[in-house]
Amino acid sequence: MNILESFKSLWIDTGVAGFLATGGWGNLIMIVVGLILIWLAIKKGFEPLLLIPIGFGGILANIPGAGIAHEGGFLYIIYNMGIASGLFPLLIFLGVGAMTDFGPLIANPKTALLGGAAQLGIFATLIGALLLSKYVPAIGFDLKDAASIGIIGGADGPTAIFLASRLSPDLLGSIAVAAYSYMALVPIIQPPIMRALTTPAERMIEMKQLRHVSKTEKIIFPILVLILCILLLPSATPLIGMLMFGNLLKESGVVDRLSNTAQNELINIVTILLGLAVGSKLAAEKFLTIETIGIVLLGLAAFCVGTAGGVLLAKLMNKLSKDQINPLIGSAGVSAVPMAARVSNKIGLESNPNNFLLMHAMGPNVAGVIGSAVAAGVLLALCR
Amino acid sequence: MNILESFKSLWIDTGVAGFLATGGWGNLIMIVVGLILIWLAIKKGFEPLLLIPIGFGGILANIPGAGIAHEGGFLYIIYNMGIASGLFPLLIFLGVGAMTDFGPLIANPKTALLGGAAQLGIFATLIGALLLSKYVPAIGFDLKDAASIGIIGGADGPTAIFLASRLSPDLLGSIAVAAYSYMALVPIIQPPIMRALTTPAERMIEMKQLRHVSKTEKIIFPILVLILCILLLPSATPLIGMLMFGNLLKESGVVDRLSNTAQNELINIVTILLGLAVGSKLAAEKFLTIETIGIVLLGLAAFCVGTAGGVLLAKLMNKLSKDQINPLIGSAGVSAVPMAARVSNKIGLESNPNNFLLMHAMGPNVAGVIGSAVAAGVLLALCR
Amino acid sequence: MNILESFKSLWIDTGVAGFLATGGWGNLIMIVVGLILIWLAIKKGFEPLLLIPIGFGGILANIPGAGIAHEGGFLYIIYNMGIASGLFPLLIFLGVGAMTDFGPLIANPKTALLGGAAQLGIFATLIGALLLSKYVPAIGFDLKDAASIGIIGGADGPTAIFLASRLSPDLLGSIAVAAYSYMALVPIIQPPIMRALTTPAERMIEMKQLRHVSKTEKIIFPILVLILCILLLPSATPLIGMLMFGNLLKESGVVDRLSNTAQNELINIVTILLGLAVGSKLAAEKFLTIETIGIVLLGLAAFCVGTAGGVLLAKLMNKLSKDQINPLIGSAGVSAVPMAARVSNKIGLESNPNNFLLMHAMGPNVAGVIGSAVAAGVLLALCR
Amino acid sequence: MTEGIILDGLVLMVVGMSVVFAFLALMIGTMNLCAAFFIRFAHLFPDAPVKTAQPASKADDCTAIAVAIAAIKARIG
Amino acid sequence: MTEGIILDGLVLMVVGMSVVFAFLALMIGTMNLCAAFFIRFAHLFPDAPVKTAQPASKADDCTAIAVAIAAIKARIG
Amino acid sequence: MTEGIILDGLVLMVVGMSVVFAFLALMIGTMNLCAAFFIRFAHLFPDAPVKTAQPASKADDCTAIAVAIAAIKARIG
Ligand code: NA
Ligand code: NA
Ligand code: NA
Repeated sequence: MNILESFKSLWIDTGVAGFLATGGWGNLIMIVVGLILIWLAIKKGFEPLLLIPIGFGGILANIPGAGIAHEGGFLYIIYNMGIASGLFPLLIFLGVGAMTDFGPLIANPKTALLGGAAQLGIFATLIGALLLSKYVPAIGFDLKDAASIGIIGGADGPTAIFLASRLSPDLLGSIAVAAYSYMALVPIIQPPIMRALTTPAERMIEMKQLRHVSKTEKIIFPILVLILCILLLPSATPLIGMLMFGNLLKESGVVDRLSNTAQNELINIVTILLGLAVGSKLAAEKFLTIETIGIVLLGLAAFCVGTAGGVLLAKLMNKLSKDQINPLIGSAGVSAVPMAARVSNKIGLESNPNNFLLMHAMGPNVAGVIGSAVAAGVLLALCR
Repeated sequence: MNILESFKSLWIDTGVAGFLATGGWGNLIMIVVGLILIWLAIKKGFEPLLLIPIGFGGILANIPGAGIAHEGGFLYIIYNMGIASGLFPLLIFLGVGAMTDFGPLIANPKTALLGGAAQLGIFATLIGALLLSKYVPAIGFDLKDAASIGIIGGADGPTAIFLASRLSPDLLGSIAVAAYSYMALVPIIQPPIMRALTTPAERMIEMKQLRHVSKTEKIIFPILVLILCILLLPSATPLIGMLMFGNLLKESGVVDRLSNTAQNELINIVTILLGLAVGSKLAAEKFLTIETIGIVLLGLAAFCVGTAGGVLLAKLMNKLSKDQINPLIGSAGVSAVPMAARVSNKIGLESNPNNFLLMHAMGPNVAGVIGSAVAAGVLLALCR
Repeated sequence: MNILESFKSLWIDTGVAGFLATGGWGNLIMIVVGLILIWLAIKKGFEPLLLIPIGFGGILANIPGAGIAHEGGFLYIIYNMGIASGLFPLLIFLGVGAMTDFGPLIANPKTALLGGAAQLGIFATLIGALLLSKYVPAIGFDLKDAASIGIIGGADGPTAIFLASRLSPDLLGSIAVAAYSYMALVPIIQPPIMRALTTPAERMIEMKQLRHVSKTEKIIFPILVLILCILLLPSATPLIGMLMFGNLLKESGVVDRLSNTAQNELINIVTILLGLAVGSKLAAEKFLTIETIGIVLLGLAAFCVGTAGGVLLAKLMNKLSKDQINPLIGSAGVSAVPMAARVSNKIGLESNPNNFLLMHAMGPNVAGVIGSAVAAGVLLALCR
Repeated sequence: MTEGIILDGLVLMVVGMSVVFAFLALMIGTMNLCAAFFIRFAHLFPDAPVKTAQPASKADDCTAIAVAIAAIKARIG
Repeated sequence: MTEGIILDGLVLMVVGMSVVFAFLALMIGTMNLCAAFFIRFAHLFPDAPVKTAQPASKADDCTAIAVAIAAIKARIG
Repeated sequence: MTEGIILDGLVLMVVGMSVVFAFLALMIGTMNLCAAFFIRFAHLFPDAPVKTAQPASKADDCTAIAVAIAAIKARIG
């Protein structure tokens, strides 16, 4: 060992040298991408709880020579421990279940259908992905990739991560980033579509007050949904099961210490690790491709189609059902809880200042979470 | 892929089809069992912190085709991570230690013997299990199984799970369920036995006020117990060690942030995962057997014998010792902290409205935890 | 199985028999060492958050026959899960980052150099270790061992544990114990050196009020340091990266729930497990050697040299720079946050009762953390 | 073959949306049954929060220390 | 052989209960020694909660920021 | 050879300390640039805590229940 040699070997290991080496520019760009995600999260409030860890993980994963995301690196270990195993998204669903109040859905069950219509975005996007890979030579998505891209339309982070980690882990990074970014953009994406598809008269519809829901009904609901899922679609039971387990912890009222931990410390710890691990999938060679552009465009389409699907079914239901339904609550079916429901409320207030749709929109909103988990179950069952 | 085929393959995967397939009825029954456990936990207050997760885990583990408890399934992963490794029960013991105040035991050491006598239930039940498997053809418990069943008499969840996971993991599910259910039933099981074995005069005995215990004594106690355990029974040191480590964190007074985390977030997180993992051992083929009925009956016997053992030794000690001992505190020796101590207090108040035995019963109560850990150590050392 | 045999086999397994067996005395001594560490932590306030778990882990690891620290034992499992993988020290750095306020450093950047000078202790000690192993026959440190011993001079727990676990895991126990013990002894080790190297006049120097640091600067700082580390020294990015990730969570102000969890529950859970796992490396055969005495002496030297380095550079800078620098803040460069900064403040108050150096000393203090992480990166890069 | 895969996509869409709607429709049905039942027999389900054994029996605790200990196993076991 | 296993059970009972009682008896003995010692020398152990270095040295903290930072390494290292 | 290793130590010291100082010097440099920039354009960076979308939009929440739900996915999912 001598001084010059040592400096030289350190120089070879530096990021500067790494970025100048072949392929290094890719890492450099990915680090910039990570910084942009962090900036969007902090300055624009884009889902900061996820995009800050994802962005930071993306930066760490692209440090030349550090190998943080390669075998033996700590992000590689966290990824295998929590995402390859499926544990992290399921634990987040546990916490989400413990935070969710299904009351508005129980009070007005039929609005659940809107949470179904909005899943149209998933399958339309799936077909879109297949068409893209047929007509764009640079893009080659197989059925699994297409399914993983489609799930962006579910507008539900854990579901998207769970499905993508099973069907096409290589796309996980870009899919998760697209999903969370568009969730943050819901207040910008949805309103024009909602206005275009509804008449001023429809937007002014006031809905009748939701009935009171008893504690017992709230306790029975998660069990009921789980049983249905067991009977019809076992492939969706990990997701639906953990969501309903969390909700049962909350509604049972006898295990508050578990419910509180599930919706606070546990979900926070898992979010930090999940975000870093998702970011570790932002490898330059996977991300800096035409395919990523395809994913970004398809993801946007997914949100738009989902929104339209929800609104159109709401219009139809309004025609058919005896008590009126304001079509604006249809868009909340895409999930993106509670942002989408807030958007419905906001647009509703524009055309009728004392028409509060929030509670009515929460029904389709939470139904959308169930709907996308069911869609994920179908895709898991048929694309494996 | 075509529509009919797809529907058919989905149909084949449904729970309905699964339950109708050979052996499917077993899963169906186990799901009902899980629902009953959840109902007992919520409506009857049976140890909800454990029985809700265990019941839910049992349901998830018995979903046909989902394979949640089989290799690759998330409950399988959690089980291996936390129970096969022994970590979860030990971390719960850490939290329990951080919650336990050994003051009443330190103030009146000789009551520790009652926590020993109550362990008679463990060994009597062990023999009972062997006799059953000798005379009932359908039952075939070997020595390890018998030991694991006996430990139900320890009336201590983590100890039972730790031992059973080491000696006979297949019985873990039913053993844990029996242990926690009977712990919840302590207020119903113990009183008749206590009344039958004591005279009205004995039940009225008032005990003299416990002396003050200094902070230093409380700090030295866990270290002292650990040293004893090291000298006499290393096989019990994982359990006793973690219990006393937790207690030292609490009593030292200088690491409150660790002590608080151990007795709150950490134990809550581990409880959720432990419960689900224990439930994953409620596999139909293991649970729906005559042996389970045997375990249930033996578990009840274990609690009864343990209670009797404690009360009888208390009567004897009352005869021999100079300052009086109310035999009702003997039953608290089974552990089941703090339920058993409360029962002693309650029965005491019945026959003497201003005779508060709670603090006196806490001594044998916490000694019972140590006693059953020691018994587990002996069984681990000799049944391996 | 018969009674005598059983008692005999239990006797053979007892700790008493184990201590009397060949090599047993070593375990006995290590258990006493563990007890001493616990006593120092509780009675003398020596870094109790780390030394209680480490001491307790050391005791558990040395129980004859229990094999708690050998393959299959739970401390073995925790060690591999968290320290062999590098996760635990990195998660602690995450929490430390979320607790650290770099404001004082940002307000007076040049004081960062003092955090560099203090790292002299690391490299001087490294050479000392090599000299020792050359001239003391009983001591045989190779370059990796020497580097791991040197890092004690970093006065930074997670960095020391991270480096030692990579370069020489066998010395991890003694290195961690030495590092934390001397950190606790900073108020005794540093003052004489500081007084010896400074004139009364210098000690009375008052420094000008630090400027206000804006929120935006605090958000940019962690990103800026990470980028520098990426460009210059990727081998240090796991440590620096997690430290700065934690700090970004804190300063961003938009993810308080993650920041709070990182600096409370998460760091507490990891501290408990990390301490036990580090203690599991206090194996008699590794610890009871002349080498350990060497490590203890070298560790002390490391702290002294580091302190001197910081103070001397501070004197020099005071001569050169336009606005005065009180040399007492130089000693804070060894990190040992915030103890070392408090010592600077205390000594300053002795010679000038209204001269509060604390804030001025926090700059070099936190820079010392960065400095030792950088030094660790160099050692990782060149000693592998 | 690429034809085939597009068809697969269409199949997935038809099957997937049908399953989603079937699931939600059944969910709505059972929820309505439930609701009907609960509205009919509301009086049987007083809305008081469900109690566990331990808070109940907490009544007979009489010292601060007891409360502290009450946290133990009854909570965790 | 099944005879044998029942005997094994009896052996376990005798050995197990003896160890349990031996353990607890020794525990009681040492606890009584402790107690005797502490009651004898109670005055040497004032019951004031044990102090760590840092709360002590917190005295010389003078700004809110310092307190915040004080949380760091002194706590964790 | 042992000579060699001692030399290695010296090399490490020279290289190590240089890198440490180089790193910190560059850090100081960039920090000073930053500072200069921020002091120059301080008015552009009001020190108000950065806001996220959701607390902002919380404005249009009108029922307690909404606040409860607001915790969900906007936070995590
Ligand atoms: Na959805
Ligand atoms: Na017991
Ligand atoms: Na340092």
